Amino acid sequence: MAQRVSVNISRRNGAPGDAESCPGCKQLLSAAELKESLNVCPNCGHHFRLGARERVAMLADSGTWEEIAAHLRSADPLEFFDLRPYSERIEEAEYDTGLGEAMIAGTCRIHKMDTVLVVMDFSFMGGSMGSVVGEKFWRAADTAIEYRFPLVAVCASGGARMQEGILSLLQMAKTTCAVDLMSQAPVPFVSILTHPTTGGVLASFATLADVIISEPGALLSFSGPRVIEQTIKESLPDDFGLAESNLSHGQIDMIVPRNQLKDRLVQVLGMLEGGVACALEPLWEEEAGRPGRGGPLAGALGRIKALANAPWRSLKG
Amino acid sequence: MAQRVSVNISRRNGAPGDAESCPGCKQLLSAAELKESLNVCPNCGHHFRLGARERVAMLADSGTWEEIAAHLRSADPLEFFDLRPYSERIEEAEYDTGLGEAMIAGTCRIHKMDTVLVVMDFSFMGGSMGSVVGEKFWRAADTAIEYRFPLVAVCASGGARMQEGILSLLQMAKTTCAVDLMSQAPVPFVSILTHPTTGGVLASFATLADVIISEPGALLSFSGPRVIEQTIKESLPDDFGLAESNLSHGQIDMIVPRNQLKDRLVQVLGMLEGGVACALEPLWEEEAGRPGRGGPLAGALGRIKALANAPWRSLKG
Amino acid sequence: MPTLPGVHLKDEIAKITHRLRELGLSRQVDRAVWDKIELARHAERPYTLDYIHHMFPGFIELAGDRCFADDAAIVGGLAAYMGRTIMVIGHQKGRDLAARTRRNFGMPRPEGYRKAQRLMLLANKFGIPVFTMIDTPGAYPGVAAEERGQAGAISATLLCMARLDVPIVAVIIGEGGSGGALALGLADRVLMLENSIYSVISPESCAAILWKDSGEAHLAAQTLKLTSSQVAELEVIDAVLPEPRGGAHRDHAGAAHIVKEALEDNLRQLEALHPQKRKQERFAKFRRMGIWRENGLTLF
Amino acid sequence: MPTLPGVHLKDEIAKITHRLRELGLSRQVDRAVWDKIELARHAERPYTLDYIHHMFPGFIELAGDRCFADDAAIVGGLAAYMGRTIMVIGHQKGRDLAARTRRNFGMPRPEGYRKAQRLMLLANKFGIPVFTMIDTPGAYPGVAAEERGQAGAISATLLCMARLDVPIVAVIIGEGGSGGALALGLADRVLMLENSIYSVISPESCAAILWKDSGEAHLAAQTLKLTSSQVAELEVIDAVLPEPRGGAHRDHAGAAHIVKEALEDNLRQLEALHPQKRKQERFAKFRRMGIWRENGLTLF
Ligand SMILES: [Zn+2]
Ligand SMILES: [Zn+2]
Repeated sequence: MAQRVSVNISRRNGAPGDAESCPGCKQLLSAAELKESLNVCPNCGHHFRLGARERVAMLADSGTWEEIAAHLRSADPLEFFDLRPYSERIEEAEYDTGLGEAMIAGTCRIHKMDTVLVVMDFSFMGGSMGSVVGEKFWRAADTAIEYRFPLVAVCASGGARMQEGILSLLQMAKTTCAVDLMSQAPVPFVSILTHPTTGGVLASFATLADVIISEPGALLSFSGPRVIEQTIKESLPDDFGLAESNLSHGQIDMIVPRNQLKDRLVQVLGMLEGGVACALEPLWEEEAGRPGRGGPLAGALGRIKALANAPWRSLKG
Repeated sequence: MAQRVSVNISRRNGAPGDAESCPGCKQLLSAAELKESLNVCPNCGHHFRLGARERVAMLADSGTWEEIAAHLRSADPLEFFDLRPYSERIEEAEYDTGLGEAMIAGTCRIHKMDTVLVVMDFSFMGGSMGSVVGEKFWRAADTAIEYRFPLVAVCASGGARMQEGILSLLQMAKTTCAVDLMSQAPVPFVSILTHPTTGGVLASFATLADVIISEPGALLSFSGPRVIEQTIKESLPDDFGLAESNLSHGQIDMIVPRNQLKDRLVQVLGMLEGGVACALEPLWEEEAGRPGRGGPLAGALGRIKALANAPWRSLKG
Repeated sequence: MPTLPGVHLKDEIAKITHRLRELGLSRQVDRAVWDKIELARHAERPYTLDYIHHMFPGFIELAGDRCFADDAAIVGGLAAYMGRTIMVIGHQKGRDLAARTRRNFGMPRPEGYRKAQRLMLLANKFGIPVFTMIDTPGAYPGVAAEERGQAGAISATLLCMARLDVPIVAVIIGEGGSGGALALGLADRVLMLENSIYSVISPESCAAILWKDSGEAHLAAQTLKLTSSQVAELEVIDAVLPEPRGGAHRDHAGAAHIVKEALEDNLRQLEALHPQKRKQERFAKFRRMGIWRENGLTLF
Repeated sequence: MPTLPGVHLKDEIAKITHRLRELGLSRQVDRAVWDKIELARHAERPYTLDYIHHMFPGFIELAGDRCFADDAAIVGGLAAYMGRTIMVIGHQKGRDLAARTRRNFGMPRPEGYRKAQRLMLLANKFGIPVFTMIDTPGAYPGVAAEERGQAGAISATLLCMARLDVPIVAVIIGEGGSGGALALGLADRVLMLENSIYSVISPESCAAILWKDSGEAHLAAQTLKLTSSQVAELEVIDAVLPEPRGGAHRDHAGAAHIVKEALEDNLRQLEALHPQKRKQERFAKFRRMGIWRENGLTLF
């Protein structure tokens, strides 16, 4: 998998006032400046990484975020130890990021549209996907199906979580099954790829969305650039694996700058939702039995059903 | 469309004893020699074109061929006239080939396996597809579905029949719909591409088969080589559009020399049939109502049903 | 076409002379046909994105075949329409030199057709009706396009359309050139703008093959029956849409309005049908395509 | 992995020294793990076509993704089996230099995965069960393969397998390397030959990343838990198949016989289930994959 992606990690936990040099234009940017511009360089438009909480704050309507499965934690199933024990790495990542895992999941409203939102954070062990990420994604998908909400996945990942060995690989299969369940419903599923999205995450749910949006300049590749260079013994093209190259090669639907992302996302969701409404409207008699969606009643019923199932749902099926 | 394919027409109606030079190895081959070797050069393996009747004789078990829709004839719907009237060209083609159209269709047994077989003949106006070819293909597909026989299509075509204008183009849509009906049944559909299969035939039913077999050296391209040369102003690679190039580019399943074709075809049909039998076998209770296939009773019922529908089926639905 | 044996040149020349005289009588009709071809190819004629601009203000373009490339010769995306969503897909030509090159003169490569299939399947999943606009000289004739399966890409698109459960409306807005055009045309309703053409082959290529002289394109055009009224007579399309006075190129907004009304009309009719019934009618319609003789009767 | 701030080197060195001592005690186990890796990669180990040769005499290979190429690193086709048909698909390595190059060392490009999808859908259409054999170091890491959508090709193959109505049996016969291997492994039953490995990353790459030294591959191998018995303990596979004495490379026919019996067994069980029930169980199984802590409990 592609944990071998080399990415410059900019410290997100520095004291306010720390200045950072923009990799795009070399200009020094203050933390306050960056925060105000959603971590986009006001000078050249370079997109810095954005933490999961900041991403939620940016996308969700204020006060609407309710987290799902926040209490899940890695169990260190392999008792993995390299230069340090995995359990210690996890603790440190928790401490540094304030997150319990590399993905947070929840329900929220985006421009008043009910949505299930999952967001990955590269600062948590390189956004790698282990058992907890897979399980959180499954529960998010479950919630989307239950409430008939669309699901939006903001991806940022170096690939599978090596420290969980083969279990992390299987999260690709697990999240794929979750995507198929959403397809069957159907509930719309949109992925937003941010720098970097690679390896097992890109090769599972991230590329299985109905609509795939990327931020500008994001590295999107299955294998990391260094691995490929070692294999082909040549240096790579400048735009290797970038969102722009992926767009021209037909792999993604569009590139949207961060400051337009929320609006564009809601437009896309609205369009797909409009389609679902149309598909399920009993225009013809024979289909009248099929479950409808939308409207306050349907939403309320969905919520009641979800609550009733909650104890069962919190354990593994 | 690709009527512009340049193909050397070898006269098939020369007196017996006429010798022909092999385009592969330049050796002179007598008509008798060629006939004995299924029109394949015994020296270099070059595959000469084969007439539709000869192809049926080669594939069908002796005495099992029953033609379908043999009485269909072109109606010259555009009253088309270039250097000569279309009606006259048709008459001449009929006279020269002994065929009523560029495709013959029928039922037969191939190594004892009941099959619907359609065969195109390039000698009949370049194997072009007009209204009659489209309708014959539809009726063949209908028969395949009715009797639950597989359908085998031996293709050889320069493309659409220009002289029937837009009607010939629409035969691509018509034959595609027929393929979909076979898919729904499902009955296996195998196409055998021979030199040349181009234009509208390649871009419709020929490439929609479950398994696509080609004879060696066959030209398979949507646009003809001359058109492409004129467009790109360069000469083409030597293997342009040949079956071998199509195989390495992933467009066909296999290349089978003519003398192995019948055996290989039956193996493929047998495998696909075996699958269908498996799919329809009521292994589980809930599916027991689904129609079975195979066995003498099913065959007989199919035949009776087909006969009962015959008057209706001979007219347009 | 091969030159067939047994042709007696003297007879032929007599026939041709006679036929040419006949055609001379219909020179005016002939001129009218060529005018339409020129209108259909007019550089100022509205293209797919022009119609989208006027008909669907909130259009969201979706890109890529998820396989090889994003082909700019076919555009597609989601649009809000009649209070719901529609999937719009069409051939796209360019107006200036740069755009023409980028759009490959509206000639799609296999990835264009594969993008179209992807978008159609997305629409089908969410019950979104599909609306296609047809305007291409034909699929791109190139070595690499052939190697990547131009023929298979077209046939797969046709099959994809045959299988859709959602309503499909196609409008031929300019050049409906051969298989490359038809690939977006297996629809429940196929409409044709008055000054558009729909043909199995371009008149120039037809003349080059049959008359061995591409200068005879006018003659070929006359005999191919490719104008909207001629095509309608052959029952290949469902309706001809009148254009604004002087032609669509004089009034893009007016042309878009006409297309929009027709689209609404047809979609309303189609959505009133059960999907299964709608598909049955789609199949019955394409099954009827063609004219032939059978037992002494001409059937069509 | 980034080097994280806040690491105190002295503590670390102490911990590592301690850990290394622990590992020293288990050197014998360690050696056994590395032996298995060498067996899994053994040049004489039977490959997919060897199993096909012994198990399915009438095998008919089908080629091509209908899009870009035929990838020789994945082979597939129809075979007669238990009086009916089965679709066989597997990674294929080459034994001599020419074959290795042609098969790209068993590392598929996107078109390999797309061919696999095509064959699976064909099988599904006719109710033909799917049997996959897994044996690859991983998907090919190359610029062009990335450009043609390596990631999307793998994810689409996984989705394709999730959706199949027919039974699927997968056997890991050699190297089960990362996503490139898993792409053929979303099956109702996943079996593993005794001396095969299944891993998220090769021990060499793992060591290079975590220990900054690919020489530590033995250490990585030990800690990754990639042998058949270790993987079985993690409940990622359904069964381990014993190999002939000394390993499959010593007796191809014997190994094929073991795989064939296991395939028959599993197919019989799977075919007794209603397709819907079978799919439910497939989903339930992959839903259970993973081990995590929740409310103080460790769940798996
Ligand atoms: Zn900057
Ligand atoms: Zn020869």
